Amino acid sequence: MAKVISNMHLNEKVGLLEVECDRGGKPGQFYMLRAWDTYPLLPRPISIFDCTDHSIRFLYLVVGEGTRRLYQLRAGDNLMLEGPFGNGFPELSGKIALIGGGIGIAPFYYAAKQYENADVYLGFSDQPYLVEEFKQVSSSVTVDVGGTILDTISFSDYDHVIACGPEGMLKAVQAKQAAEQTDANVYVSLENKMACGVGACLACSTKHKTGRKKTCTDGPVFRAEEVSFV
Amino acid sequence: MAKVISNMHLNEKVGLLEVECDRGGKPGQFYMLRAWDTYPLLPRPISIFDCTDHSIRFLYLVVGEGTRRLYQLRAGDNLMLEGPFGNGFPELSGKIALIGGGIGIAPFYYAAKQYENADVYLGFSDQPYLVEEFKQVSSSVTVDVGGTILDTISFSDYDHVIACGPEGMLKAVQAKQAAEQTDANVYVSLENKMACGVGACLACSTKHKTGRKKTCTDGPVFRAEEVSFV
Amino acid sequence: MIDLSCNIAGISFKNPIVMASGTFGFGREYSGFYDINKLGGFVGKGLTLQPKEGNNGTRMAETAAGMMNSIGLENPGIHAFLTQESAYWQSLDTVRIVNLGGGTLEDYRAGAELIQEHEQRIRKDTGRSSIDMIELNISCPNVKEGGMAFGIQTDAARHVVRAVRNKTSLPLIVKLSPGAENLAEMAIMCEHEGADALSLINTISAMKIDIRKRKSVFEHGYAGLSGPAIKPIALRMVHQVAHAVTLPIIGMGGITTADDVIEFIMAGADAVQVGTANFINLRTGPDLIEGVTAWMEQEGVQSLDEIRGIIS
Amino acid sequence: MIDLSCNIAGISFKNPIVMASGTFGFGREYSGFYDINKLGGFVGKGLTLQPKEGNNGTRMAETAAGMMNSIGLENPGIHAFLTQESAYWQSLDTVRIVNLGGGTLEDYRAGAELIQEHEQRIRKDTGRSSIDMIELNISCPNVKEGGMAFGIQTDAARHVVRAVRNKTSLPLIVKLSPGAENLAEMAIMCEHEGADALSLINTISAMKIDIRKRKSVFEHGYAGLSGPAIKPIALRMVHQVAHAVTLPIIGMGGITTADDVIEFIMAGADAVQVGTANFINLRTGPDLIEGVTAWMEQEGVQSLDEIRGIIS
Ligand SMILES: Cc1cc2nc3c(=O)[nH]c(=O)nc-3n(C[C@H](O)[C@H](O)[C@H](O)COP(=O)(O)OP(=O)(O)OC[C@H]3O[C@@H](n4cnc5c(N)ncnc54)[C@H](O)[C@@H]3O)c2cc1C
Ligand SMILES: Cc1cc2nc3c(=O)[nH]c(=O)nc-3n(C[C@H](O)[C@H](O)[C@H](O)COP(=O)(O)OP(=O)(O)OC[C@H]3O[C@@H](n4cnc5c(N)ncnc54)[C@H](O)[C@@H]3O)c2cc1C
Ligand SMILES: Cc1cc2nc3c(=O)[nH]c(=O)nc-3n(C[C@H](O)[C@H](O)[C@H](O)COP(=O)(O)O)c2cc1C
Ligand SMILES: Cc1cc2nc3c(=O)[nH]c(=O)nc-3n(C[C@H](O)[C@H](O)[C@H](O)COP(=O)(O)O)c2cc1C
Ligand code: FES
Ligand code: FES
Repeated sequence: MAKVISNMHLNEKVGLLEVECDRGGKPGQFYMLRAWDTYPLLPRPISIFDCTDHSIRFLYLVVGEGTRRLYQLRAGDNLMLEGPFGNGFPELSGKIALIGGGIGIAPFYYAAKQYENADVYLGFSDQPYLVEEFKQVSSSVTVDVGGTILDTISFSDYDHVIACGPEGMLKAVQAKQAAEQTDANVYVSLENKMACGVGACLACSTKHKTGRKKTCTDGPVFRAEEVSFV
Repeated sequence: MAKVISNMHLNEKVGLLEVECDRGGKPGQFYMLRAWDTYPLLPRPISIFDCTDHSIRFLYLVVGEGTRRLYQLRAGDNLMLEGPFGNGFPELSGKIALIGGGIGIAPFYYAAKQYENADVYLGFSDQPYLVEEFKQVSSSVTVDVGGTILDTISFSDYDHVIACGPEGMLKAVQAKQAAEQTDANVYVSLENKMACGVGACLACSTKHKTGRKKTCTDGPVFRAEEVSFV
Repeated sequence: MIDLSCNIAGISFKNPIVMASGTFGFGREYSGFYDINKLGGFVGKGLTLQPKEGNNGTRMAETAAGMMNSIGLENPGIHAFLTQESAYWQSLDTVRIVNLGGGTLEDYRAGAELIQEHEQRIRKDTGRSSIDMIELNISCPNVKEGGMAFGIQTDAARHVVRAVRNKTSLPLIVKLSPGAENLAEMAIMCEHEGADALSLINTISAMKIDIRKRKSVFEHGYAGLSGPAIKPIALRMVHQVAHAVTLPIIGMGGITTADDVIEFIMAGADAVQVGTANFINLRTGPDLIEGVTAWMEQEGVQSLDEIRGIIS
Repeated sequence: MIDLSCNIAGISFKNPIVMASGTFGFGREYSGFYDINKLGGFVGKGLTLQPKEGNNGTRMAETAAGMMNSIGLENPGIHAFLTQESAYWQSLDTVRIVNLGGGTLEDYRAGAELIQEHEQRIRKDTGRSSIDMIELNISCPNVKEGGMAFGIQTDAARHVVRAVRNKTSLPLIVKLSPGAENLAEMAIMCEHEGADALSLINTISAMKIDIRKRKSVFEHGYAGLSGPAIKPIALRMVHQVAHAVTLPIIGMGGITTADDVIEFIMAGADAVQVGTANFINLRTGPDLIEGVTAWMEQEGVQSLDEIRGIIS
């Protein structure tokens, strides 16, 4: 059980939830959240947006029943929290690009705070949010609204590229990596439906070029070239 | 949809809910309440405690999931409300005894307001509540805590007796009626599990000496001598 | 123009929303809340030749996203029904379906005969019908006398379907039980025996124990499970049966939203029935009609034929 | 002193809480969260002779109070399992059960043989066991190759049970499918063929349609339903089977609370398995053990024998 510290509504669909929790985690890791009794049945995986010694923040987009309930939380409410789960982003040095599409920007605030030299690219379909906050953790924040954020980036300018966003965007990242024939290490963070979150159920298992991988424990962060998108 | 005006917690298990509603009703009638999306599945039958042209009050005891959710409602929340349902108490004149056991006191506040000459008997298992309010609508309010309220009453002193409470109490009422060989008309208000509330499903059908009756539409108020308790 | 209508066994329905047997009384019960003539149709409470008191004890209990019932076919008997409800049913402008249950083969046969004679006479005398179709319930799991056995084994069911088919000229829907040993085989048998349509599923046999009393909650041990909990199972069975026969199918089991209706139609149902959802929201009938219409508008679907059975 | 232990086919369980196949990995996955040696036991992910990639596309979807899965028996194959997990399983102090699946009779037979040989050798070499029991899964609804057929018809199942029984000296649990045409008959057959215990139910075949895409959500059309939604059905089936045979029974299907466990025991189960609830709360195992203990204390029940099968 964890207590809600605050739940800020950034717009009608996006919220930033802060909860009491001292379990921390690495950038790119996620928690399983449950803010309801019986419906929906399962907890929901949400990335760490930011964390301190005694609190974690989650940035979420309302897409269905579970996230709708997150949106309704008020300060003082309780929720169940398990984690941190997943491999998280690798420790990297050199020049890094962090590319978030839509709610896929969520893990990159904490990441930008930790990497020394990371440029942040944020792609929004309409109203952008949290841009000022991102500017406080990265000296280079590029925002695109309604276009394709990928077009503004050359992977070859970077040693490492990490992308998170809708599957279409991640496919485009893979294609771009191939097209640019870049030396940059390109990573993607996947979002598969999960049940257990701990590697026990194989609900999140997906095809990779080296065989099947579990997104929850082998990932969610993978080398882009290894993923087999269908 | 109806809006919650207030929800007063009388103790840790009992609440008094006031909602906006102009559908009114007679004493002894009930509404089907639903203050949740999907769980529990069905609405819950709750008697009219009191009503005005634009609001209804419900007195409820928390016994399970549905009533627990009623308890959590806050002013401004929405709930679904269908009714009024059921026959309600008959129109009576003469001397009337209204006997409530536990949460069975709920329908008698509104009833005492409407009957000219009604004595109210309230049986509580521990802490009594709302006694002062009852005194404002009846000149004779007898309270029993932890005992058997029935023992303090002689049915023969009345033209009409109406009882509502746990099944054990209603059986005792029936037995007392027979034992006293009284001329008083004795009524009981039954609480059967209900699904539809409108006479369509037969979930609430119970044996009476004159055949099966639906508690939701033929009742919930019946002549005591006609009920076949099992 | 969006067209919600459908035709099953020569009977035309304004829309595919039909209220399920046992959850809609004989229609009257909901007529105070909305105009039930808006519905595609409704099925009356299950009837038997003799009046039935039904089961004692607890008749209803909730489960996770479902409910169990053990009404035990309480009903006034066919004769009383025909006497009391005929005039009301005649006054209605929606498809009126009688649900016929029974304990023995002879009950079923005699019941069908009674309905047939009554309907023939009334049509002759008044020029108007009171009953459009018969739904044969071979699957009520609550009756001790053997009602269940008919729904389980194809050969046992065959006798009932044949007997009733021989006694009625009304379009005959056979209502299948999810407890059938072999559902596809059962459906094919019904087709062979001259059923005009199939409906499914009836409730699923289930159990609940009161651990405090150390007793089954229901008098007969088991009771029938319905509601959203069973929807994925019902949908699978409708899909299976739709692929086994060419008969029209009325699908049901847990339908509560317009999306649920569309799922059943896509799985191959011609129309749907709605039971437990009436208890969740007594205006479910008109809400679903509105919801399906809205979905069709939004998706540019003119007729449900465009999506019916689209799932291979 | 409250005694939670039970004995099934000569194997003693500390308590009746066993984690179900496919929901508990090979045990390791939950060992970081609590001491899994507290459990009565656990069943590993279903194994087949050859490694299996499992199904493509969506593998999981939620339903009202339930979930559907179509994992398709992804597993490393029996050989890899034995190589990789034996040492870990040997180190555990809880009942370790292998779940054996298969596409053909020959797969089952060869799989059972492989396990038998390995276990014999390891016991001889180290003096310690790694596997306590085999649970034979004749009922996985997700495998196209025929895994389902075995679970449905008694005669088809008989061959598998017999083949595996002949190849193993480990206690043999047969896991029944809710899709069996005749569950009681299936159970009796297993008893005749020398099974040591029965477990039930596996997931129920179900369907979900993505109405926007106009496609089944799952690659193979149907998928298996589990979770609280199916509990009343599972409980009824456990009760039915407990009355058909004298074999010990491990009941499952939707168990999430201690009260659920008690219901299954009262219906006749010797122990229970818990699947989907692990996903709802990953500490469900210890929570249930605590909950059942608390219930027994409160009710003055010293041993579960006092209430086992108390429902007639
Ligand atoms: C590792 C990981 C990290 C994530 N981080 C975030 C984050 O920081 N912020 C955020 O807003 N979202 C994040 N998501 C996506 C988020 O989990 C889903 O949007 C959410 O589960 C949807 O639940 P729902 O009940 O609102 O929607 P519904 O559509 O009602 O959910 C139905 C089912 O689909 C699953 N589901 C639906 N969409 C997704 C999805 N995109 N990914 C995984 N499962 C899904 C749900 O878990 C549920 O089982 C993350 C997903 C993963 C796997
Ligand atoms: C005509 C009528 C009037 C009522 N008036 C009041 C009232 O004014 N105040 C009040 O507190 N209670 C009243 N009750 C009882 C109230 O309906 C139940 O306490 C309530 O339904 C319990 O729901 P739950 O989810 O909290 O409990 P649960 O025990 O979780 O309910 C489980 C199931 O049992 C049913 N149920 C449980 N207890 C009862 C009961 N005593 N009567 C009917 N169904 C029950 C529920 O509807 C539900 O289906 C009335 C009941 C009836 C029939
Ligand atoms: C209270 C109740 C009574 C029922 N009575 C009958 C009946 O008399 N005859 C019948 O064929 N089906 C009966 N049924 C089954 C329903 O018609 C329907 O097949 C089943 O409930 C599944 O649909 P649902 O999930 O929409 O309720 C009854 C169901 C309920 C809940
Ligand atoms: C994700 C998942 C995977 C499963 N895999 C297997 C399996 O490999 N072998 C098996 O016999 N049962 C398998 N099952 C069935 C469960 O063991 C159990 O029988 C079923 O889920 C019902 O129990 P529950 O409602 O507690 O989950 C699986 C269930 C789930 C949810
Ligand atoms: S979510 Fe269960 S294995 Fe990944
Ligand atoms: S509750 Fe349905 S008939 Fe009374």
